[in-house]
Amino acid sequence: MTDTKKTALVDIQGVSKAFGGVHAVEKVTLKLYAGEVVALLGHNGAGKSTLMKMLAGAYPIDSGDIRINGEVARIESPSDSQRYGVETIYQTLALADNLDAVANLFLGREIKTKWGTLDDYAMEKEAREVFKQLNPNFKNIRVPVRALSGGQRQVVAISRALYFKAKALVMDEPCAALGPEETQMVHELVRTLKARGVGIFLISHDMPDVFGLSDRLCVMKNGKTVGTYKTADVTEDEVLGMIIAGKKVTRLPEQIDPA
Amino acid sequence: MTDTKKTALVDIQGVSKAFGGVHAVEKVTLKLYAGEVVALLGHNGAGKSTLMKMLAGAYPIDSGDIRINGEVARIESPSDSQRYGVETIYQTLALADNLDAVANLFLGREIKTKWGTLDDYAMEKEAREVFKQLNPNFKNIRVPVRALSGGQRQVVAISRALYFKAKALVMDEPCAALGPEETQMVHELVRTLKARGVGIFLISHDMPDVFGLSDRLCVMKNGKTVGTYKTADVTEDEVLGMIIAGKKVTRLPEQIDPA
Amino acid sequence: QLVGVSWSNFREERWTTDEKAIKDELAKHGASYVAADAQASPEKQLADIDGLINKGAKVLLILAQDKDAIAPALAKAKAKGIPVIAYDRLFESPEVFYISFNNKEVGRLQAQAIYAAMPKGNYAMIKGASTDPNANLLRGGQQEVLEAAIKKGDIKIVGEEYTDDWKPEAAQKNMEQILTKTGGKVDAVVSSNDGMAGGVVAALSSKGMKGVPVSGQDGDHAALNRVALGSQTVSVWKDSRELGKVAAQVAVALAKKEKPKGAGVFSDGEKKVALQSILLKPIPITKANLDVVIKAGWISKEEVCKGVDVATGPAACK
Amino acid sequence: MRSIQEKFQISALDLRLMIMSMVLVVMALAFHVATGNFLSPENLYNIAQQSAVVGIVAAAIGLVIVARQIDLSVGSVLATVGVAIAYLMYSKGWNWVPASLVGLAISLAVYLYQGWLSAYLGVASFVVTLGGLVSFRGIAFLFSDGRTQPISDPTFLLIGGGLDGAIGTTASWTLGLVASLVIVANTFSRRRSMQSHGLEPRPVIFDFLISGFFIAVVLLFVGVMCAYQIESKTSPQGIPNPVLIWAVVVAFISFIVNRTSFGRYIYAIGGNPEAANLVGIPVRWVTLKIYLLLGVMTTIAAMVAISRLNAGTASLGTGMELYAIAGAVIGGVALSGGSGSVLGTVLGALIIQFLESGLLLMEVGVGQRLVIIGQVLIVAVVFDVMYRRATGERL
Amino acid sequence: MRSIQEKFQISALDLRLMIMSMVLVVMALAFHVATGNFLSPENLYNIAQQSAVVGIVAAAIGLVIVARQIDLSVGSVLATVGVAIAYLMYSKGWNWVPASLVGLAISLAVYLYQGWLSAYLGVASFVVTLGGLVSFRGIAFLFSDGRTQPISDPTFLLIGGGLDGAIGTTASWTLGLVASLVIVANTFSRRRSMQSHGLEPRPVIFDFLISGFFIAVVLLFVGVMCAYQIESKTSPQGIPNPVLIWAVVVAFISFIVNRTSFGRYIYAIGGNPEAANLVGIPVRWVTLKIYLLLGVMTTIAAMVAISRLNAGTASLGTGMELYAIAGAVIGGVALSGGSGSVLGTVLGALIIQFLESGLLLMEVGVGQRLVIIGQVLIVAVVFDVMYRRATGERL
Ligand SMILES: Nc1ncnc2c1ncn2[C@@H]1O[C@H](COP(=O)(O)OP(=O)(O)OP(=O)(O)O)[C@@H](O)[C@H]1O
Ligand SMILES: Nc1ncnc2c1ncn2[C@@H]1O[C@H](COP(=O)(O)OP(=O)(O)OP(=O)(O)O)[C@@H](O)[C@H]1O
Ligand SMILES: O[C@@H]1[C@@H](O)[C@H](O)OC[C@H]1O
Ligand SMILES: [Mg+2]
Ligand SMILES: [Mg+2]
Repeated sequence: MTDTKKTALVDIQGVSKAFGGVHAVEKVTLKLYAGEVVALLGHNGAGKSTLMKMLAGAYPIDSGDIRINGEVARIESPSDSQRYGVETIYQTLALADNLDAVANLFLGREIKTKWGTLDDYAMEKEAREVFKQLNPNFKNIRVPVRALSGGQRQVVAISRALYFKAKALVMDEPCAALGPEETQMVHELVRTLKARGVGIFLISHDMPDVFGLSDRLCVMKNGKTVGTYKTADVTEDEVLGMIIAGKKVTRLPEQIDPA
Repeated sequence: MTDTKKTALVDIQGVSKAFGGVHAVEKVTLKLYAGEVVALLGHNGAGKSTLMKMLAGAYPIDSGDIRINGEVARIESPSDSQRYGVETIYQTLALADNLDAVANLFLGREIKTKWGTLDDYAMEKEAREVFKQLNPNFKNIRVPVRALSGGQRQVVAISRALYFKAKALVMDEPCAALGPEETQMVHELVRTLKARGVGIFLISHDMPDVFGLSDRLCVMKNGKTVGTYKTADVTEDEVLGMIIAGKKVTRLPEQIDPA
Repeated sequence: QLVGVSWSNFREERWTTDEKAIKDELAKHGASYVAADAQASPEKQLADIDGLINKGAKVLLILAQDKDAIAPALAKAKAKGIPVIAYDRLFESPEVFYISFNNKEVGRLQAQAIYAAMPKGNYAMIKGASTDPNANLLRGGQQEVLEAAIKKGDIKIVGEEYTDDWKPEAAQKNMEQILTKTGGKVDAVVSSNDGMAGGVVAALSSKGMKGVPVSGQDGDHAALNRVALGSQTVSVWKDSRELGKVAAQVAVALAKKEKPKGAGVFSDGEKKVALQSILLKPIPITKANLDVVIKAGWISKEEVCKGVDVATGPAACK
Repeated sequence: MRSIQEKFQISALDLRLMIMSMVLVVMALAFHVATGNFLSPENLYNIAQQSAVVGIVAAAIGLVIVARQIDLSVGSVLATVGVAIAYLMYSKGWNWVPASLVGLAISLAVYLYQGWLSAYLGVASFVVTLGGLVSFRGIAFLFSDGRTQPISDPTFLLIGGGLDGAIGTTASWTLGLVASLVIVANTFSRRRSMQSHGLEPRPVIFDFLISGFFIAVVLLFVGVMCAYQIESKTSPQGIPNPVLIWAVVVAFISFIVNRTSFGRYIYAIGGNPEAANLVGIPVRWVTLKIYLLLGVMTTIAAMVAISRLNAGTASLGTGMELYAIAGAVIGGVALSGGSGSVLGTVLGALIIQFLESGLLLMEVGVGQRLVIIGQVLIVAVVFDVMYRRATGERL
Repeated sequence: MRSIQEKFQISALDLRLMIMSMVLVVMALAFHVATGNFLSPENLYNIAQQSAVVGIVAAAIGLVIVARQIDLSVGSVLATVGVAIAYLMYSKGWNWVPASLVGLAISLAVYLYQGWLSAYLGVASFVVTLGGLVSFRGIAFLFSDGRTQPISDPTFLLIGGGLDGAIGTTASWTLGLVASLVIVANTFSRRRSMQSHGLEPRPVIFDFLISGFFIAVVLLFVGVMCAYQIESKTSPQGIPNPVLIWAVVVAFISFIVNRTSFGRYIYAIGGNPEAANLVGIPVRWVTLKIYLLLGVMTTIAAMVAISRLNAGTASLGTGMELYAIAGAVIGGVALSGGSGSVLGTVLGALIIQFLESGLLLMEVGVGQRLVIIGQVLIVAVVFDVMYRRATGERL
């Protein structure tokens, strides 16, 4: 099963992380292929965010390896991870509250004029377009993001990750604060990206999201994986059983790689 | 219609609030009766949180009145609001990141020993019980909440509001970060509270939540109310139409007070 | 014999010279030296003295930051039977041995030299730190000399400022403001030490005012050079090598419970307490007697005469 | 490492204190080897006494910093209060008690004003107290007209230590034993309380070791103080009064921090002022109270300071703000607010004084001495930082 | 009020600057009424010159504070660098250029060290630079052996102003005009750029008023500087060199802040260091660069300072850290990081100097003067706070 011809875009191998006595992530193995959406589920505190933060370079890995395109990746900081083509939407959003939405969108990768100085208006123009795609009501993009509503902030964070062409995308509960319209737009975006060959890790507690978008799903409990399956093969009840009781689905083989 | 014998628990009358040029809330009128759940919906940035923050005493009201049990309430600070029996779960959670979950749970209303000193162990014991109700996996309650997962933090915030017997409860997207099991438990809690006669404002983007829990629902768009209806009378599509296009449901009368 | 020295601070240039003189002289007598720097804090000076006593000092030499706040240290020394020398700055307590230059006298010499150069006109007085008792002693001496001329109306004091911590930059700013206030009508400046004189001269020269008499004290090398160049009139030289040497000798004598040679009685302080004392004579150094400092080996001729035009310069530079 | 910490429920705070204590011990040993008499009772007695004024202020200013405020004015206020008390006693012939009460009133008025500006009006405390740093120095100067006000009242002089300003051996040992008993009683009552609430206390042996350690420190300290005898006196000194006062202040502030809601609110405000407000804490009033508490402690510190100096001078406490803040920060109080402990400020104040004393005894030149003091201050904190990095703690 | 602000797109920052300018104007008028010659060209010329050293340092330290760091060592470093340059020139007979370069190297080394400790090792910058405050004062002392190092090189002395240290009327007016042209060109290019990106620029009249205001300030300043003539000279002074240097420094730092990613990262780090890191900004490296920039500016400030004083002394810049930080904070830099502007630091430095000069001219006694300075510092900020409260801004 583990021997497919394609190499995985992201290959997480036996990765662990402990905070003091808390084993947040324990020997987790998970793969992501290009053009695939893998959902990551689990109870609160199961270790989903921690696992993804290691991929994003926000936490150092205690043990285990992450391979990207088949090679062991040295991810020691978020910019390392970005260099490997991984973009991350953090659950905490990671916005500089004192800067406006435009500045946040381009933070770390500003548009420059031909003299190498910041091109504020070019950025503003681009930003307006990007935000419009997700939330047409979002107009106050020139005030500090501290003054934005919860959903508007999340729109900024999502736009950040989408704007920069990623090979792999980590979305940690991207729709948690979004309204129905905005959520719909994010769904469409995910489909577009998938079609373009981007691999996506999607953390979500929302079953419709998971079943509507993901190709495979992986459930975690107390830091360990319960199982990884093709989304189409399992039922919502089986997934809930895995999340809550940690019950593996025995009628099916696990699906470590896509079919 | 507006003339019922019971007086409303909370009666928001023509309340407005602007931030600079942004009219976040404009002349909103809304009532909440004891034992009732009123859902508040709207696109991101519609003004839901701002409206509730005025009720909670976090923002001063620009114009309009809030009556509690029929009398105009002077709410100038969060503690005023608490004194009127209103508890609020903020979208931003409002936790002191440097304190642990126990300290946060009791913050502002600590349990004291007979000498008036803090009774840490009594608080710890109570806290364990409260948290267990919402998330059985939540054990590290003695580390700073900064180190908790998104959902664990939300559990702390919810517990805060539930622990102190409120007459009216404001829940601003309480389940946004919660897993399915935790969400289920919150639903049950809402029902219990409702049965006890507590009035609840529930802000949520999740249609199943709204339809499963609320008696009436109110939709906001760009700071104004689109309409207020009995939840049982409207369909999900009608609600989405109100949220996205601001389309009033004309086939029904508005339901400013419960039937 | 261990001699403990408690310095109030090392901000003025002279103290390094004093220190070296004391060290050298003690070495000659086979005594050793231990010191502390209170960094201008009376509290720290107390702690320092505790430390020196603990270290086993047999005699204490104290340059007091605050003449009154030094009392607890004296009490402690007395309890331990350790003799105390008041170095340069006076504090009045009967057991104390006072070694200094007469500060009033320094003030007088400064004023005399300026008065000689400019017997009539507008005077600016740049005083020392308001926290240093010497500042008022100096100002007092200056007043004695100028009093008559002021009464007569020959001299008018158009500006008078204390200087935060004797800082040259502060003196410079104060001088600039006095010049603004008077529209540049200042004919002479009585500055209480050389560091501040430096600030004053910088302020004057930036207004193109040359030849205004300026005083100072300490014989700072930079100041002596200014005297040679003509931008400063006088630096009252207190040969601190001599002061240090005498102090060291007295310290050694006291440690051996001997009576120091050449001691007189001083009772001219605020409280008129009679003290054993040795007072050295300060010498005003002007263009005319620059050779005195050179001959004394205080400073080299090159340093004094740096940048001086040999033709028009003072005799000492010829 | 971390799992041991977890197992024995040592908090990050305790660990930090242990590291600082270790730094202190290492410094003491190093200085003793270098000078031969650093660890003499006399020197330790001196150091304890010399640290008291800064220590008292540091303990209170620690709370201010925990609440995300700062106080730069403390040295100047100390001078104003000190000069006022000394002035009333010396120039007006008042008894020390009413004079000190007036000093307290002045201090409270000053901090009421500054606290009101920062807490209620919302002016950054840095600006308010920077203004205060300048203004109150001026007021101290005006009070005394720049003149030092000597103090001779023998009772008042006891406050500052000095020849007779210590409590003697009997009282010292009694106090030491009482303190030890309190520690034991505390540990027991904590265990009982945990059990009665159905929580499992940590292993007995561990509680035993911890309280044993603290008792040992207390008794050792008393022992040293009782080993120092001034030559001209017939009996040893015992605990000097300034240190006793410092200890009472620290115990009092510890109590506030650990056992009262007020203390908890200080930390909550420091951690997230907005959340504290939303939760219903009267943020401004709590902040004002912190300033008033600082006012009380500053008065006490001023009394000790002028009594030690036998005089009130307008230059009293110059630069003390930096020392006090440094003491707090070195002891683990974060300038960004929300974390720190009172015991830490004690260690911080001691580290600073160890350094100054040790270097004095070592006969280094003025310039070199400054260079070393500055760098060792940094090193004292580097240990702590490196340890935390090694264990992966992200504070 | 707020809706006007919204309409004309005046940022909160601009408003803050306007209020501070108003405070400055009111102070100037009040002092002029009280003294009769505060607004004389001579006095304004003096003030401009006296503010330059603190102003240069405040501009750079403002950036440090925006990034949530602090620097207490700047006065001591200034002394070390100043003494080193003066020593090389006076005692070693070096030319001023190599001497200054060595000074720069020292300053960079010092800040590399301090920056490394804070940014890479993670020691709180307060502790690092407090250590530096003590250590580098010691090093300045060692360098000079406690002696004043006079400076006589006539070229070098031009840097500090003085008799011939101004650029004269022709050059001043030329510069004033060039600056005005730059302002106009800037406004135009901004409008063009907005239009080309399909954004609607604000009303022309408004741009006109704003740039008109700035041009008026520039020309007025040049006019005043050109109105001052030293009696013994044949022509008026024009802009003094220290002020010119200050202006260049401010322009340079403004450019960094507004036009480069480096500048933007400084604000992002100050606003939320964790987010900045997650977003891929090399937080530590950016922080280190800020310190190095401060190192360059400190060298420049040191050169101006010793040139103005005609000497390097070990006590140079004592207490300057507080003045520089105060200048930045009064000018609107928040100590909690993430907000502030360079122009604000200019106003802050000027407010402080206005006060000192004005009070000196008024011949108030030392004590009173301190009291007033302290309180006016607070008042300067109170206006701003009250205004923001009235408009409901929550910063
Ligand atoms: N403190 C503030 N300062 C300025 N503008 C604000 C502030 N708080 C909210 N706003 C603005 O007011 C509007 C309403 O915000 P609010 O948070 O009430 O929206 P919401 O309906 O809760 O949205 P969401 O579903 O995203 O949480 C938004 O446009 C927001 O940008
Ligand atoms: N920085 C940290 N320090 C200490 N413990 C941490 C830290 N971050 C996370 N943890 C702990 O690790 C565990 C896993 O947390 P994580 O955030 O990965 O959960 P999650 O699966 O993302 O949960 P949620 O659905 O609530 O977001 C939790 O018990 C949490 O308390
Ligand atoms: O020599 C002077 C000394 O007497 C005084 O006390 O302090 C300043 C010095 O210049
Ligand atoms: Mg998570
Ligand atoms: Mg909201």
